[in-house]
Amino acid sequence: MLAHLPVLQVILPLIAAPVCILLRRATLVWLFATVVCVLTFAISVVLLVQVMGGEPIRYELGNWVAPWGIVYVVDSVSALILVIVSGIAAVAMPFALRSAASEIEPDRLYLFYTMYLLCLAGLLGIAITGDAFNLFVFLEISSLSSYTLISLGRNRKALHAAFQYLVMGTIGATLYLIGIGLLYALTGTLNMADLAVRLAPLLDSRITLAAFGFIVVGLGLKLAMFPLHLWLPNAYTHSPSVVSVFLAGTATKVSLYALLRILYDVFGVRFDFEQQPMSALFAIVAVAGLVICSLVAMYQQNVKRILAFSSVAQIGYMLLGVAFATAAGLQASLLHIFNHALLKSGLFLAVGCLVLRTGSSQLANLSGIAREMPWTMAAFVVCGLSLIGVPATAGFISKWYLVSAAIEKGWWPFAALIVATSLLAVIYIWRVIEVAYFRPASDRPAGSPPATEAPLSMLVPTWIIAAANIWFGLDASAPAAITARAAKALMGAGG
Amino acid sequence: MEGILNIILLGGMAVTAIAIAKMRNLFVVTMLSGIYSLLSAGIFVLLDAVDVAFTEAAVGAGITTVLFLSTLILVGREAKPRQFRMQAILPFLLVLAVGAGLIFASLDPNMPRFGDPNSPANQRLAPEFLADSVPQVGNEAPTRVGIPNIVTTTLASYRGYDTLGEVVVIFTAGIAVLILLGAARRRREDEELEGPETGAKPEPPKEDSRMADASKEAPGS
Amino acid sequence: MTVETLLLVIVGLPFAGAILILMSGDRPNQRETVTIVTAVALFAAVVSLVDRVGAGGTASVTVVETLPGLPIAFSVEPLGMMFALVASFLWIVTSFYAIGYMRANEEGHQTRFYACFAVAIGATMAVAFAGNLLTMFIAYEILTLSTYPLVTHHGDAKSVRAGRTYLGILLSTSIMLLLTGIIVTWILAGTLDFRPGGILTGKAPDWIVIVLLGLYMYGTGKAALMPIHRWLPAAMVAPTPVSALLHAVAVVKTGVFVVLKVIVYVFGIDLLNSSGAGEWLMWIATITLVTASVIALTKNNLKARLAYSTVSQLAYVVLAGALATQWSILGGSMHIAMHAFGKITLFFCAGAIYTALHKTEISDMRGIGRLMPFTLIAFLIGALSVAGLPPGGGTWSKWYIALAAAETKHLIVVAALMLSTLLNIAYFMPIVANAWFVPRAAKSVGAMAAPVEAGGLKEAPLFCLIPLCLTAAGCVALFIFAGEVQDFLAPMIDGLSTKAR
Amino acid sequence: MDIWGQIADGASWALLVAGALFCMAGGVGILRFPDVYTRSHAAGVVDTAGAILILVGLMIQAGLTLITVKLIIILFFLLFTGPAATHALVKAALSGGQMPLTGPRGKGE
Amino acid sequence: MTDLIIGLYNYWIVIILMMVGFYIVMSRQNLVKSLIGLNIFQTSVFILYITLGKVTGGTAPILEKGIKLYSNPLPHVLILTAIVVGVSTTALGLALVVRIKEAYGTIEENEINRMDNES
Amino acid sequence: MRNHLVLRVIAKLLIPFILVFALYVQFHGDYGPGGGFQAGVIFAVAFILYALIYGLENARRVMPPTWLRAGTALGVLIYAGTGIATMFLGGKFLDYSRLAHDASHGQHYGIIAVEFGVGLTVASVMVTIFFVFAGRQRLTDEDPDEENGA
Amino acid sequence: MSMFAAAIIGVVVTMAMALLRALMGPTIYDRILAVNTFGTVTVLAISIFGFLMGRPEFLDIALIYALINFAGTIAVLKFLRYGDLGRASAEPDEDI
Repeated sequence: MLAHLPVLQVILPLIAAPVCILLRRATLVWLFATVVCVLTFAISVVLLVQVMGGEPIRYELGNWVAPWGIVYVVDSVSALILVIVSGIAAVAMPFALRSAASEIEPDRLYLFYTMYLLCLAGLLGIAITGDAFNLFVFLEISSLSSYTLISLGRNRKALHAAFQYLVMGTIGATLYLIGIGLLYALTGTLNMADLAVRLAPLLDSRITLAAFGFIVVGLGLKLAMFPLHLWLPNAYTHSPSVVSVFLAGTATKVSLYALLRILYDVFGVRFDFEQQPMSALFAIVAVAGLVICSLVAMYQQNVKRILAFSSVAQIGYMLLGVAFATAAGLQASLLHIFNHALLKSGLFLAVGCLVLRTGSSQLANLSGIAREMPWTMAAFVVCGLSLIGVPATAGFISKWYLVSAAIEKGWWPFAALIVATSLLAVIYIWRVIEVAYFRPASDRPAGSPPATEAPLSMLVPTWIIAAANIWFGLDASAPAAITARAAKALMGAGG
Repeated sequence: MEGILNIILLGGMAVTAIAIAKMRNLFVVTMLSGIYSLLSAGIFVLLDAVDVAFTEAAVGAGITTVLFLSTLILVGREAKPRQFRMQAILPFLLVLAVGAGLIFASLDPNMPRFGDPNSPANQRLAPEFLADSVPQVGNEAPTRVGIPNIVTTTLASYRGYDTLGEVVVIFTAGIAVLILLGAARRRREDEELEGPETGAKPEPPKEDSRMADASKEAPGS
Repeated sequence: MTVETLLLVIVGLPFAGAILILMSGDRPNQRETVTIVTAVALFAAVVSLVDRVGAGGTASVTVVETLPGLPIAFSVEPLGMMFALVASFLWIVTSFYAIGYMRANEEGHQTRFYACFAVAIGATMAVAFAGNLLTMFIAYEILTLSTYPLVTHHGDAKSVRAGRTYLGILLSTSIMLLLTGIIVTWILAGTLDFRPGGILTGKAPDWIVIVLLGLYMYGTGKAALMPIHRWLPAAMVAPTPVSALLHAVAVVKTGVFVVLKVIVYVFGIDLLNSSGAGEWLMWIATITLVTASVIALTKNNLKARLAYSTVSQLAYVVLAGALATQWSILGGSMHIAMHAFGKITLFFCAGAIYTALHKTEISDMRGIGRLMPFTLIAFLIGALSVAGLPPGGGTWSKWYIALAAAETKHLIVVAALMLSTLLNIAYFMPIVANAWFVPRAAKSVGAMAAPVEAGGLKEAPLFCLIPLCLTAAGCVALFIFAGEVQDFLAPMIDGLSTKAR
Repeated sequence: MDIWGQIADGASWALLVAGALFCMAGGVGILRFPDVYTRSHAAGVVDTAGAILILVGLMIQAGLTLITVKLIIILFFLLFTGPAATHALVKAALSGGQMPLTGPRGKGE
Repeated sequence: MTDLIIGLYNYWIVIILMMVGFYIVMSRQNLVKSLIGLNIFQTSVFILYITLGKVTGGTAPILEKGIKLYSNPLPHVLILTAIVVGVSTTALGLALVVRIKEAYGTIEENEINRMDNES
Repeated sequence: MRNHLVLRVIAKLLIPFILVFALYVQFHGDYGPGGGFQAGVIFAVAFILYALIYGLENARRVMPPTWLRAGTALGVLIYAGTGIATMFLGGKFLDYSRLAHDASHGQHYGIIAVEFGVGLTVASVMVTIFFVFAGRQRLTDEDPDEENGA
Repeated sequence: MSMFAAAIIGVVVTMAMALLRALMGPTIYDRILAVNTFGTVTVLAISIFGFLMGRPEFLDIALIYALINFAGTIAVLKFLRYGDLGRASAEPDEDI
């Protein structure tokens, strides 16, 4: 069965989803889904270990040889993403038991878990596939399920946010499809490796350039690259807490991964950064996103919204690393994908606890909440510090690598900028901490019920993530080794 | 003959699309999009994509129209007129950018001409599919599926995994609609929660917090 | 227990204490017992470390390898040991004082206070024994964050604003400048370890060294070099024990400690001299120390005056580093200890006056010497020490710094030092003089007629009084036993330069 | 057989062309007639006469095969859909307030 | 020139359709119309793909004796999948529209935005 | 002319025929245009027609939503299950060649199974969606003040 | 030119005219009428096209068009008549 792990990775949640429909009982479904998520995580870890120990794993679906059939490729990059996605899914599941039950009607709960598994399967499928069109299919599975998951928020704004996301997401996917179509017109193939080979002599073609543009913009929409991020804040703000946790930790990262895959494995480094000014473009987009969204985040009144804008800003860091066009920069980006997944899902987990007990994520409702929910807020602080990039937290490691990469590249102003924008993060995270710790509970709007500490089933996942933030801040050798290898693999693949 | 039909039908599609853009009555728009679907299905037939035409007819003209009608009953038929705003410039520019990108690509000499049998797309993988002789891993001789309809073969076997994905997509859509609208009784939480701030209802506290009141401790006690 | 374990215990002890304090949150007596016990245990541990290692010994321990070549590690060297000794001793004293002060003034959030205090001390220990720049940076940031709740202790708008200034300046300078400097160092030198003689020699051109020095000096916001000294006066809103922590025990001392440590172990004084990087720093330090003294003179609020005095005194240490001779480093290192004792005495006195009489403005303090004789005597000793006059320990440290300035023929600096001493006298002595020799204004008598006790004394509680007497005695002791301190630091001074001797 | 084939071809020709002409005539009517009621007459021509003629023409070409069966079914569908739709539409138009241009108020067609 | 017009005719139409569809979506008016715009947008991509697979003189890729030249089946397969994705998206979008109408009382984008901003 | 009567009669005639046609498309998909997806849609159209003519309640009685839900899930499971089965037979996922001794036959069986899964899911989902939408209308209609959505 | 080509031209011209009417309106009813005719004509066109291409088994497509057209028309009519697709048209004295 070990040889089938790549496909089981995706198929397991995929099959589990319809089984959930048949099971129907919410608790039963939850239990089943949790087991599936944990198993999926276990598989991804095994895959990662296998990949780190040797060559990339290829799995031909239907046993058809690669350019004709669809092939799964697990290398260090995709294995890392798989671990992130399935790990966060697994951690969020226990959390969902109470959180989802409080935000979603009981008779829809089993459908919710079904959707969750589908979304997981879709994201995993994107991360593992070696076929450009198969990527589109799984992109759509994950997108459709995330639209639905987001729309389950109890505020009516969730519906509108989901609809906007649906429109933007579909446009993004369709633009991607156009790009792939143009590449297909040019080369007649869909397999990424084959595309790279056959595209190599055609890099000067305008079609290549147009396809490149469409794919970058299309995936840029999905990953909320700066001017294309408009769907994200609303979507993350109004969705149910668990969904925010899961999507914030994984969705944009998987899309970014897809973009990296295409950029490095299909077009190749030479095309991206020598023929095309991608460095400059990404740098501009990244910096603009970083600065503007950080500033906007400072003025939000809703914690989830603060975090959502911060997510867009953080994507700027990831793109900045890519913009350096060096292995070090890429490694920094990948590290930040990993670390940001940890810290942002941790933050959303903590907010989920707050929402469960106070019914709101408005700042005004959280005055002095730290006294009633000390553990939750402590986790929030840990993850918040990680977001800022305070040493001994995971976020610091990625900042460290980013700054090193910037300096190594000689882009001093960017190094300064990375550091300066961390300070903006200080401000918006600190606003929350200040309200929660240093304002009296009497500042809350009248009629707010008293809160108590979140239940263990939610605290434990939150603290697992918070502890992971510290652990990977203290001992980052494992992620550093994996990302170093992954970055080398990506850079090498393009020649 | 085919070329002429192709031109007429495609022209018809363009005209229909523009008309849809201008219409405000949603019912009419739905009807026109039905025509649009029929036209595109016609083109698919012309371009030898019978399976696609089959699907487009069934889905585009059939199911989608019925769905739109069902929706219109619930949301009303008339779209409100829009006065011109400066913001309307931005989408227009975006649209122009997308169009320009495609025109830019299309003018490349590498862009395969209509029906060109030697285009890369028709030379790379298609021959093996059409000859029904695609190699399998570890097999010396290519495996034959032996079904005449190559589209079915490709769909279900060579790229069977895509189709599994497709089934899952439609499954997802079904579940999604169930979640969104499949209520046994009418729910009112949307209406209830129209206030300025909403969210989940907090659970009532189960027990008094041990650390609830650290601030009131008396010093020196 | 091996030395390595002891080192870890020293760093870990305050954190463990903090957790225990949190756990005994609703039982004040137990909480404060825990604080005192931890403090005493910590001091004992540091002393035993000094005992074990001896003045010249070294030891190091790696906790975890964060990244390849970048461990979180602790090591022992004389400067750090001295700093740890001072800080851990003063923690005991401050704890007693805090118990008295906090109870007497009925402050809230006391559990948070003690816990954060313990964490801050733990971070200080970690800074003192940090084996490399990364570890030091992490500890530095923990210190910043753990003291934020202390600064905003009262939670009112004013203290929140002060807290924001505090956090904003310290975090932003440390992240923007210090971190950048560390990363640049890492890229240039390939290591972040502290090594005698520095790690940058021959690794970078002079202009980079100059820039780098700027990054470190201004990155270490806790050293309060002008113009980033704003946080220090702002933080005066906090309760007095916190001010003591900020000014004497941990925070600013950490700042200047980092400055010295970086100069000694990262740059090396040879590099500093050869590259000319010390030159501009010297001028800035000089300007800071004079300007801050002048500002101090204009303040009527006692704590504000003390705060600017601290800014000025810190500049001495930075100046000592900038002069970069063996004498100056010796003087600077000693000044850390000297100023710590002197300034903590002054703050304790200020707090005692506030506790007993609820006075904060200097102009209101006329004639209180009769009411609080012990406090005022302690104040006098502290002031003398800070000003650098016998019988205060500060005499020696200032002497060495001035000697170094003269040795390097910076006569203007020598003059500035003289001027500063005069200014010190000018802003401290009137307080003492007024308290003893000017009769109380009738208005203020009326205001405090009731609490005056039978014997005419109105001292602060014993918990406050004893610590301040102790520290005052410490000032005198340091004056007398300055030679021991010098011997203690000798190994470091010997290792300073490869050229000299 | 040959002669029958030619006759069949001839018949098909005639039927197909006639059907096409009917369709076009109906199309012209749909386009040119003044109001919805008159246009519905023209549409009826396409729906019935055009469809019947063309499909029968095709049936002759197909002979007695499955194809003819399918064609019959198609015809059946068209024949049912067209008039029913036209009828209902006219009713709806009437109740929707559309006045016929001339003549008395009719009951649909 | 004729080559550019006739040889690429399908692409031109595809581009027009794409722009029209995209414009309908981007002008953010009625939600139902947005969905129809999305449909048009997607259909244009379908035509692009299918055009790529057409071989002049070829016939539908259903093997039959005596026929040599077939069109390329691969784009057909891809587009079948894409159509399904399209209809799924439409169904989900319509369900959302219905819910939005129930919650907001309108399906005009600008009115909804206004209501969102008010609360 | 009572059209509804005519409609009902015709529908009664037509619907079985449509179902047969759907089956034809389903299993003739190997030889002509069509396949699981198209067949599923036609199947769904038959039920939609039934619902349109006989009303939603009756249609629900004929095809209970629970069955539909099960059908949706089963279709996917059949598809994926075929793949899993090939895995247990020693092949890779979806390697139908393992389903019979002869690769070609195996492929054929596999495709039939898989297409059946597609058809089942598509038909169930399409009918479900229509039922849900149409059902929503009834709920709304009974509550006239919902019209303004307040 | 074969007879199929001749027929298909006529049919396509009709399609164009119906399309024009559908676009021009002016009333909803005109459009529905045109759409309906358009559907019918498309079915015819596809049927003929199968013969034209020599592969009349594609008639399946025409068949499904007709079927869909039928169902679609009923849906539209119910929409216009009742504004409700789920209602049974069984009430007495009702005609469609």
